[in-house]
Amino acid sequence: GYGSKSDDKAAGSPAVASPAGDVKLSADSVKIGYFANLTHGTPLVGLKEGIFQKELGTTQVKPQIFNAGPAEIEALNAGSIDIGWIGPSPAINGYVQSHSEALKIIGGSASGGVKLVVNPDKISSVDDLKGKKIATPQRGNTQDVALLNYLAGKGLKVNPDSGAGDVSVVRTDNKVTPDAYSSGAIDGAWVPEPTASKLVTLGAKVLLNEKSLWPDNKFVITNIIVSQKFLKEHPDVVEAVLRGSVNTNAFIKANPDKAKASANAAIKEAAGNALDASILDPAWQDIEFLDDPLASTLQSEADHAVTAGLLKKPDLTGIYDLTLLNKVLKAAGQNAVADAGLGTK
Amino acid sequence: MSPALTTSEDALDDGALAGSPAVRISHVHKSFGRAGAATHVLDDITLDVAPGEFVTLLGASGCGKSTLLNLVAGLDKPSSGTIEVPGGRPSLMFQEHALFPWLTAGKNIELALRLNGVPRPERRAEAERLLELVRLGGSYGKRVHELSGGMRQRVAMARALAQGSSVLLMDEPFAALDAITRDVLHDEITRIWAAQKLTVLFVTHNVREAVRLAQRVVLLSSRPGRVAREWQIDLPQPRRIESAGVADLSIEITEELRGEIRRHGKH
Amino acid sequence: MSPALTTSEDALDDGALAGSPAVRISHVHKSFGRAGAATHVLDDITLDVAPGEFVTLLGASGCGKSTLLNLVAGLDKPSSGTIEVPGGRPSLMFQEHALFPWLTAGKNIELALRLNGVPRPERRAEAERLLELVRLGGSYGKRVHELSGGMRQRVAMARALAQGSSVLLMDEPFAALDAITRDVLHDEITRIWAAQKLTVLFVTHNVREAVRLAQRVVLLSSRPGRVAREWQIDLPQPRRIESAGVADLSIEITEELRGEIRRHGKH
Amino acid sequence: MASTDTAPSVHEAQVPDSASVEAGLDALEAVQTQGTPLSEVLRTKALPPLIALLLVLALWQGAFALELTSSYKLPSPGMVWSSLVDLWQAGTLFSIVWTSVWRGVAGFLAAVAIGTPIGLLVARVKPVRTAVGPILAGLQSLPSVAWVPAAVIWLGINNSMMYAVILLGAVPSVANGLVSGIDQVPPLFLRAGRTLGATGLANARHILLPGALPGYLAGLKQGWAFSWRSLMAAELVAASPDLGLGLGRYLENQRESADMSGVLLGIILILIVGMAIDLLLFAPIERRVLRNRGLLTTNR
Amino acid sequence: MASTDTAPSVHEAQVPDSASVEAGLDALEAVQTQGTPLSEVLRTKALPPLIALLLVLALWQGAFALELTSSYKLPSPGMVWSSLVDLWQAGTLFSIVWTSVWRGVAGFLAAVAIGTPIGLLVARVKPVRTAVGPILAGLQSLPSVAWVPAAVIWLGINNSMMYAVILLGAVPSVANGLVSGIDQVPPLFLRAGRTLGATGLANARHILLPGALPGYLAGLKQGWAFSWRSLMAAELVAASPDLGLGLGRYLENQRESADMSGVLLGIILILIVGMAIDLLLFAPIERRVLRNRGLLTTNR
Ligand SMILES: Nc1ncnc2c1ncn2[C@@H]1O[C@H](COP(=O)(O)OP(=O)(O)OP(=O)(O)O)[C@@H](O)[C@H]1O
Ligand SMILES: Nc1ncnc2c1ncn2[C@@H]1O[C@H](COP(=O)(O)OP(=O)(O)OP(=O)(O)O)[C@@H](O)[C@H]1O
Ligand SMILES: [Mg+2]
Ligand SMILES: [Mg+2]
Repeated sequence: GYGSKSDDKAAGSPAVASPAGDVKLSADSVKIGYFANLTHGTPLVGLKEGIFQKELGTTQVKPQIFNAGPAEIEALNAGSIDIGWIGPSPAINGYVQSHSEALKIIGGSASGGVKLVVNPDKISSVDDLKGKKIATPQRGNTQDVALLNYLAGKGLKVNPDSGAGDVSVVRTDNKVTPDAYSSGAIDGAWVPEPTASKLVTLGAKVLLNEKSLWPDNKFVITNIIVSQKFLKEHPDVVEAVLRGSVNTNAFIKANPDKAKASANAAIKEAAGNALDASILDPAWQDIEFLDDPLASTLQSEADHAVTAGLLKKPDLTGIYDLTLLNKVLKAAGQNAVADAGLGTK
Repeated sequence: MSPALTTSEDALDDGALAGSPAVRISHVHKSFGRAGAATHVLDDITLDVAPGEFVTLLGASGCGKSTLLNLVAGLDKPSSGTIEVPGGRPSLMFQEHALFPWLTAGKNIELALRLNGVPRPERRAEAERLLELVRLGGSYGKRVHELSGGMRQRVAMARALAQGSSVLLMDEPFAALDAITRDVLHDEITRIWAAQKLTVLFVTHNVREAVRLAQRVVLLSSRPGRVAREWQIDLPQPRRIESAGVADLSIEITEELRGEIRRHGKH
Repeated sequence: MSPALTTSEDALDDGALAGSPAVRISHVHKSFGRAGAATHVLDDITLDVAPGEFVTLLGASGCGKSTLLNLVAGLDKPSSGTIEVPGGRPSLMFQEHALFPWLTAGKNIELALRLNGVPRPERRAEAERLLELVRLGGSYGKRVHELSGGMRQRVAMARALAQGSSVLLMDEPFAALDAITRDVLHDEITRIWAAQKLTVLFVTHNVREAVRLAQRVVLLSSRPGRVAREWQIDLPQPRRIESAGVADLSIEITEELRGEIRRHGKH
Repeated sequence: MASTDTAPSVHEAQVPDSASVEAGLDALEAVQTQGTPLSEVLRTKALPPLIALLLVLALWQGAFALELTSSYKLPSPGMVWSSLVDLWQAGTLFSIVWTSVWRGVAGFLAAVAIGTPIGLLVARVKPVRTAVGPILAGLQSLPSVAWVPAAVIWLGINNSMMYAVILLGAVPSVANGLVSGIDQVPPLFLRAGRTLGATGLANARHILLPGALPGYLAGLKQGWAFSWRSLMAAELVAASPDLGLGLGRYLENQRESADMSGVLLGIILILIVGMAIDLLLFAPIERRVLRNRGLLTTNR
Repeated sequence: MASTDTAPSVHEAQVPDSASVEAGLDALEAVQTQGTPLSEVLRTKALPPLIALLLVLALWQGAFALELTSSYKLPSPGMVWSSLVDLWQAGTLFSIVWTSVWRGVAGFLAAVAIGTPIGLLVARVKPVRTAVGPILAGLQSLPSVAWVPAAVIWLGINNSMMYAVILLGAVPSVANGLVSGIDQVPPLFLRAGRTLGATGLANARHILLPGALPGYLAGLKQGWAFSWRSLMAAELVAASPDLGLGLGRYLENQRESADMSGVLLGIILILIVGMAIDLLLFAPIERRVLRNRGLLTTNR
């Protein structure tokens, strides 16, 4: 009957309420924004497992789930979230457009998880790309920049605004991309997980894994940002969240399968449906969770965007504030991370 | 009443006897509303109108004259009884002018002509002729809201004539007209009726007008409407509304009407 | 015409002389439309109606009677000239009934009472009294579309009376009524007029009706509308529409009207 | 031709052949009105929608059975049904529907309360009309998604943001509906109201609003559609426990997980809510208004 | 009270004090109609919108100058202006606007062509009404974004997908407008049409459509709003070089780069298009229809 399969409410909520409640932080609550998406595995797992809450004590976590970067940036500007996990290009845009006022990147979260997948019937090698239609999620987003940069490297010209050129770049929402692929509207896509793996289940082949283009096979896909106001007013809360993030990443590394299940459960909770194993497994495997924001790759991505004509030369100086992260890492006995000269002066 | 029937009336009577009236109303009942709270308006009306006959309907306000005309025009269904109009859908001139406000006076008439199958090149001239007939030459381009009450009625009459049906139903066509204009139109309608051999069923409140125009006057009673009495009018045409013959008969009919109304109390 | 003025008329004349007519129309012109294609409807109309006077307006169809009434009611602005109604906004009964279709007959009257400041508990009874007056007792709950043409006119008349203004403008209020009902209402309106000392400006096409009711008959000419002639009616009240006095005067006025219309050719 | 097409059979015979299709339709329409028994009501009112429903289901199942396309693109009615059963058993069905409906109705009512005076002013005060009229039209054609960033920045992600987006979508529509309703009120009624002494608010209350009611109602229906659609757009922006899970969010979630039967279920639920509001709220009011004015003589 | 509120001054003096505000408004309305000189036209037609515009700009600049919030949340009018200048200098302004306007207008015209016969059928054939009427209402309240995935699956990312989304948004609106317009046609006109012998198509052409025109026009305006909004939604979801860059896409691009002045520019451009369509297309038609029927006696 009605509600006969509803979850036990207690079982659905984070396991641990608060530790012995020794420290009381300066804020009653902290609003955290993220996507219900595999590249946001850190908050998914950390919140599900109660790792953040443990660090925050009596300070309550208020999660807010977004579909897209712009909305999350807008929410940060409006004060609807304090801390957010987000991709590099919305972080850059949010920082630059606010004249360095709105946000800081205070840590990294994930690397990798982006692939160029293509229709094997139409494209078997990079040389076949010419004249084909390749999708990216948004004009000027990380994957869009990466594709244009890659094509330029292969001598293929594309108009950055319209996407027309030797290769037609079709900017389409990740949600629509699988539909577009199966209807034949696109011949391939440069997309993050899990969209890439979804396309693979539809018969597409992976032509290229983006990380192979980067030094050490690492490039930033998810950052942690904070509103500058919140950082100034509640550094203790931010530090606690970072501690939670570092602990979560360690937890994921230590228990990959448990973390995967936990992330999938969090996705089911947020979006109502879990990912199929055929999509989840390859996607999860390709994403690396780490604390280092890989600052130098951010700078390169911005440079690529400028070269491609998608961005005016941005001044990223001061976008990072890794003091708290390094403090946390030091306490955990790990090495400090670098801000590639883009830190606060 | 003298038996001075005109030849045309003889022909009509023959037609009626031959069993082919232009309008045959048999045992018609009409009530409005749901079973419980129904208003019984018409009760067992039986009336034949011979082809070419001019019949006027008289009756108190609210007795069901318009309802009967609507039934004959096929706009409403009798609750019981049958109505036959073998000559096809009659022309009807409504009590409320019913001109289309999105068309000019002339275009209203042209629409009737068009639906009557008059070819395009002739319509304009015909519409202007009809407007001239109702003494509205030069009002072709006027919008309905730019016409006075009486002018609207006259355009509506012109439109009814444009329909070109052999049976013409008219619901108080001259109520809003001054005596002089009305006299002129009386002459016109009599002329057209005779010339085109129309069958006319004409509702009016003006007893003199009824006598002036009709070959037969039918008086309806009220609540429910029944045929109370009929008069054959044998005065020779052309008649004058001021004539003594018309006046005398009018007084007789008015008396009868007064009696009818009194019988049903205040309504 | 005999100088048998009634006392009330004496008083009226005094009032008029004292410079306080109930309606003062001075040199009013009215034309419709833009400069080039304007229709000139009213031309230099000057007319005073004394308080408590009953004036009927006669004229050919389309001569501008309704236009003049609208101007007096303040619904339209004269192109030039002035109109003064010192007693406040007059009651107006429109030529087209103008009942609100979203209200029942009774509620239409109650709305007028309400806007006239009658307190709620009295409205219902007053509305039913007024309906009774126009011989429509029992039609309180009827919707406008459920009334016959004549019934609508009578409800509109009741609503005009409900407005309770001392100046009453009526535009062919009895055009759609049978002779008997009209006679009854003639008596009623005369009674109310005398009892409530109303000032009435009354448009009609029926010359006998005009003579039956009025203290003064004003004849308008056509195209443009001008005051062609006036008659003081000195017949004693109560009058009967069939009386010889009314008939004689009517014939005289009709002749004059005919002359007016002929002078302006076919319209 | 409900009200006029009830000619006796003698007339019916004169309908020209060329219009026989229409005549057939006319005949279908000419339903007896007096003392309709229950079976008759069911036959004329319940049967046509039922047939429509069955037809759609049959076509759908047919397309599925013929394997016109793969089942993840077009799931069968049965698959959608089982999604519904899942939702039912999870106990969230009512809360999902209720969250959205409640928010939509509250926003719509607020839009009516705000849009009505605006509509009155725009319709009756000429400078306001020239100044504000086109802005209303422009606002109406501004997609709700365009407002979302601004609303989020100014108001944050909460219920007030949702209501702001709904209002911006629905108020112009309600106001425009009233304006065009008022424009259609025959001037005779306005003049009659004036002679009765109705000015200012009394005029609005007793003459303008009831006179404009049929057109206003049409505007309200469109206003509801705009409210509902704007709400769906607003729900897409962000999910948070404070906001609850509404239909728009549910649909988006299903889309994200590429669950086609869930997507279809979402669409169907949204459709059903739209239909229910129309059938339960607007249709009876509309019918009553039309009937009272004699614009509707047969019963529907 | 354009048409009725022109009482001579003697009457004016009797307006009770309590309604003085309204009376003031009335006085503002009572504009002389005959032989208005150009300066007068400018004063009454151009001035109010201009004042409204200046007022908005002043408030905006004021809010900016007072630093109610940081400039990246609320850019100044000047910043938006320079975004416009950028767009102009890049030479893409017209192509962006034109791409969307052309697509929107074409889709809207198609929606009219499809929605009109549907509206006629629904309004006049009773079984169709009971079966299809509520579905139309439901479809109307279905957000366009809900259609996009289905449209992409079946049609791909191209213009037909865009048109499909526009049609699904606008057809129900146009049809519903026509239905409510037809419902409001006084039965007297239907009966008059019938006695004139107008049946079938002739009835639709000569009586129903012209009689329903004022309500139909209101439906068309709403239909345009739906077309335009649906188009924006469709443009947001997918951009491909074949499709060109439209206004919706431009807005989304600006949003993605978190460029608030670009976002505001996008909103303003969309607003201007909506207002332009209203002022240039609908307003004159509407005015003409109303004037021809005597529903509008003064010139607006
Ligand atoms: N649609 C309706 N619903 C209910 N009652 C109606 C309807 N139409 C007419 N009636 C009633 O039927 C009666 C006759 O109306 P009808 O219009 O036929 O009168 P009439 O003889 O034409 O009167 P008049 O001379 O005043 O025009 C009236 O009492 C009226 O109230
Ligand atoms: N709004 C208008 N625009 C243009 N012309 C108008 C308008 N209103 C009235 N007219 C014209 O003014 C003249 C007088 O109209 P009015 O309605 O006053 O006549 P009337 O004397 O009341 O006639 P009737 O006895 O037929 O009702 C007519 O010729 C009419 O065409
Ligand atoms: Mg009648
Ligand atoms: Mg008149």
